[in-house]
Amino acid sequence: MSEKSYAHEFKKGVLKDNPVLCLLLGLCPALAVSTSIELALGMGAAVIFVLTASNLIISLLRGQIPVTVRIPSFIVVIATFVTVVDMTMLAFLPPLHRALGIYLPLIVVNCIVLGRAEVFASRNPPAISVVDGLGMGTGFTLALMLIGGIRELFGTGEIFFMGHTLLQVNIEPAMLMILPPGAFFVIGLLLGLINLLRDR
Amino acid sequence: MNGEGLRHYHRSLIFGLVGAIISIFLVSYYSRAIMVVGFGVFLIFLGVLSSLYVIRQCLSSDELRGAMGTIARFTLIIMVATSTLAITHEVTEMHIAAANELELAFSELMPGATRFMPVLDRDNEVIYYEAFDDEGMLIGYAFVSVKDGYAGPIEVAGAIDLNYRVVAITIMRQTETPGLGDKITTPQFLDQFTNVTVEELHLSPHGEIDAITGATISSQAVVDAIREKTMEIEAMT
Amino acid sequence: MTDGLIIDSIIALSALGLICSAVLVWAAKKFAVMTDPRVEKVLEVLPGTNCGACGLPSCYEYAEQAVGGKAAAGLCVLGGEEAAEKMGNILGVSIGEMGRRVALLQCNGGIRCDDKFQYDGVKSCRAAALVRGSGKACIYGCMGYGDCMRACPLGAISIDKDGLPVVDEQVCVGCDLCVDVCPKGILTVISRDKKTHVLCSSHDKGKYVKSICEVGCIGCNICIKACPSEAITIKDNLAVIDSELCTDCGICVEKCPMKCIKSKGG
Amino acid sequence: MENILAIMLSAIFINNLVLTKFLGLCPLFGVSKDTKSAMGMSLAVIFVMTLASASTWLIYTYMLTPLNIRFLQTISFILLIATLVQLIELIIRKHSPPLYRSLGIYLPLITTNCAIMGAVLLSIRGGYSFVEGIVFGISAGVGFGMVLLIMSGIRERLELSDTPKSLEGVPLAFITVGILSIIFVSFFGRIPL
Repeated sequence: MSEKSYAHEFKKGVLKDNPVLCLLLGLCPALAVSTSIELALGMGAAVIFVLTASNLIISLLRGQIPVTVRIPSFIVVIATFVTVVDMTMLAFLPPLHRALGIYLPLIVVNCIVLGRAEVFASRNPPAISVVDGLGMGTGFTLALMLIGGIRELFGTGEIFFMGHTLLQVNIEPAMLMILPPGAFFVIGLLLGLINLLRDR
Repeated sequence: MNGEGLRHYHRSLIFGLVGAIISIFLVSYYSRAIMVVGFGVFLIFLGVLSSLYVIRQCLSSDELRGAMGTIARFTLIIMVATSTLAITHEVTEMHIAAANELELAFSELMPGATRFMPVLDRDNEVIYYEAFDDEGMLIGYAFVSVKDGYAGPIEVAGAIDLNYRVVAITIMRQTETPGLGDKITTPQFLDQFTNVTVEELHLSPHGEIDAITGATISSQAVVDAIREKTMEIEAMT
Repeated sequence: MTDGLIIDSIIALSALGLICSAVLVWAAKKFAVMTDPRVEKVLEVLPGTNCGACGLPSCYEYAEQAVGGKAAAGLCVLGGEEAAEKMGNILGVSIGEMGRRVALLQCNGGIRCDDKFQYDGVKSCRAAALVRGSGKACIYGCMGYGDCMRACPLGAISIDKDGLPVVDEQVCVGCDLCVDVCPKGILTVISRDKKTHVLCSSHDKGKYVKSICEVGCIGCNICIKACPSEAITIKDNLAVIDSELCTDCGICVEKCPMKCIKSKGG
Repeated sequence: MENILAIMLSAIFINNLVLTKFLGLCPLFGVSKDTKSAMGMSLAVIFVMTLASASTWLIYTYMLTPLNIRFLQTISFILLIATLVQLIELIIRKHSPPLYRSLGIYLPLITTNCAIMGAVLLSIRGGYSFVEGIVFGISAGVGFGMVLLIMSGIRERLELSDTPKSLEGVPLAFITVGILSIIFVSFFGRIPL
């Protein structure tokens, strides 16, 4: 493994192969939870923690993990951190926990987390894996907040963040945006836009 | 056993023992009963050996080493994972308990209600709970309201039916002066509120509730807490 | 501290883990299936998340097809370049520098071939082939609607101003995905070191070919007489070069009146 | 009996796992290129979902609740599902290669499939009994398979139509799924459009 600079790894995670927008992974939570920026941030923070921690542990253990039970042991490590996040959030941030609902435990089956564990963490030294986890996690969170912002702005006419209104747009709020169909449209058009920019 | 198999065997055994000691330490830090824990871990290793005996038939000896190594390491990873989870559970349990304590209080206030669905405001804070019976019919509303009494905040839990009559109330937390203000927790005071409408929710002579002699501030706080919340719910539903 | 709870949870879950791993180890042994060792090696390199981004349902499937030569090596999106490189080394097909095989279009017509009728149906070779072709007079020739361009996962093919697909030899790894897509079957994958090719696949009579296309092979046998190593034969009005005999001397290229035998530079 | 029917209808149509709960999107976009692979995928999902809901229900009621260690729910369920999928894949690969050819290759895809874990969590949180859990598993799988087949049919036709260059492929698939979910949500549910 050539000694990749940490900045390169981080930037790669956020820009080049941004999990949600370029690799099209981890879509399940991305659509379901991105109804508002605050929720998207909550989900993103959880994913960053789980992704970084599991990358660290898996790359520490990469020698010891037996081959026949490779996927189950990765999943056990990831599930541990997800449950830790689940419990701490239930204890200290009950409203966020209530809002995230079943999508919090679903981070375990999120394609990014297991994907990065397999592709990167189980083959690289811990330091790089942590940076990669951070990069991918931030990329995921930023993409989620972008989608969340668009949906919240059009869905409710204003962006409400941590108790005060950031942006007020007096359009007639389109309920559709908050409901599932809106999420699909927003992501579809966003991907189209990215393809357009990339071709230019 | 050939050299390589032996070394492999020893390596996984040592790795297993070291890990077991770590998890025993982790767990015993929290529970004094070292003996119980030791016995538990011993049981698991017995399990490892017995299940390997079952697989013995279709595995040649050095594959057995590999299999035992795999199973030992996998079970060990799980053991360490579960101990961390169990400990986080202990740490976070006190806070979680607070949440379902509320649930219990409500079910005492409204015996008919089996399910309480929170109604959230914009940033997911609970305003009040809708109470449903077992057929899923809405039978009333429950809420928690905090008002400053004489010596500190009084946390009141209340339940009202569909036409906003008080079904019952109870005091969750209060720090009023013992013997005087804390009489608001007595049934004599609390039962006055049963099926009282919003308009009558004042201290006599203006309303139905007789204040506790010498603790008018605490009584007023409880009455205000219930009345304001009921009016708020009435406005919202 | 309800230590009873901790012990219970540890014993319960360890028991579950124990059973799962024991079953898996036993099953891995009992149901072992002989597979090509290279598939296992390729599987090691792939992320194993079976995300389906390469168009194939699972990494195992992709590994099998890659080893069988049916899928190109660089398709794994999640794995990125490192996976592609490593796969290349395992399969002997290198991605970066020149692979051993590359795609070749056996038609040079494009705008040089006259149109017989005006076709404005769906602009895709597959759809046009269902009807009768793209209105070009020559039914064997390339229609230039770019199905091969879209099929190429590495973007090695682009349509030039003459309306013909051009293969970028640096990028192409010879995975022959484009060959399967072309309804006229005029895209073939050949080894890189062969230089001289007949860029026409028309089996029509010479007189007809001459009337509709400036660069079609009219089966005039000049190249056969000119070729010192008798590598060229005429099969059904079309000149065919036998790659074993051909020494890339280039004489046929000058002699061909229609200029439809080309020798690739480099 | 009518409760079973209600569960079945709601799982397939009203709150269909894919369109209203966003579960199982990665395979939906990965595999729905053609109807043959979509068919294989949906059969595999239905099969595994039924087994998963049955086994997780057993673990939940006979191991987690009596010891009241319900906080281990996530880890034990996913461990069980991963082992189950790997086991089934090994068995099918050994005993019937033809079936493995058509169905088995999608099985490993299912471990990281949010739909399975989602369906299991939903049926546990819904408090279903053993039989209701299995019915929910089957109908959720059928719902997923149905959407997958519809999608693959549409996407095959999309290949032939000329679409704006930048929207080619997956972005257009998203928009089609968006339209599909409007149909499902508004036709069966009550969407205040």
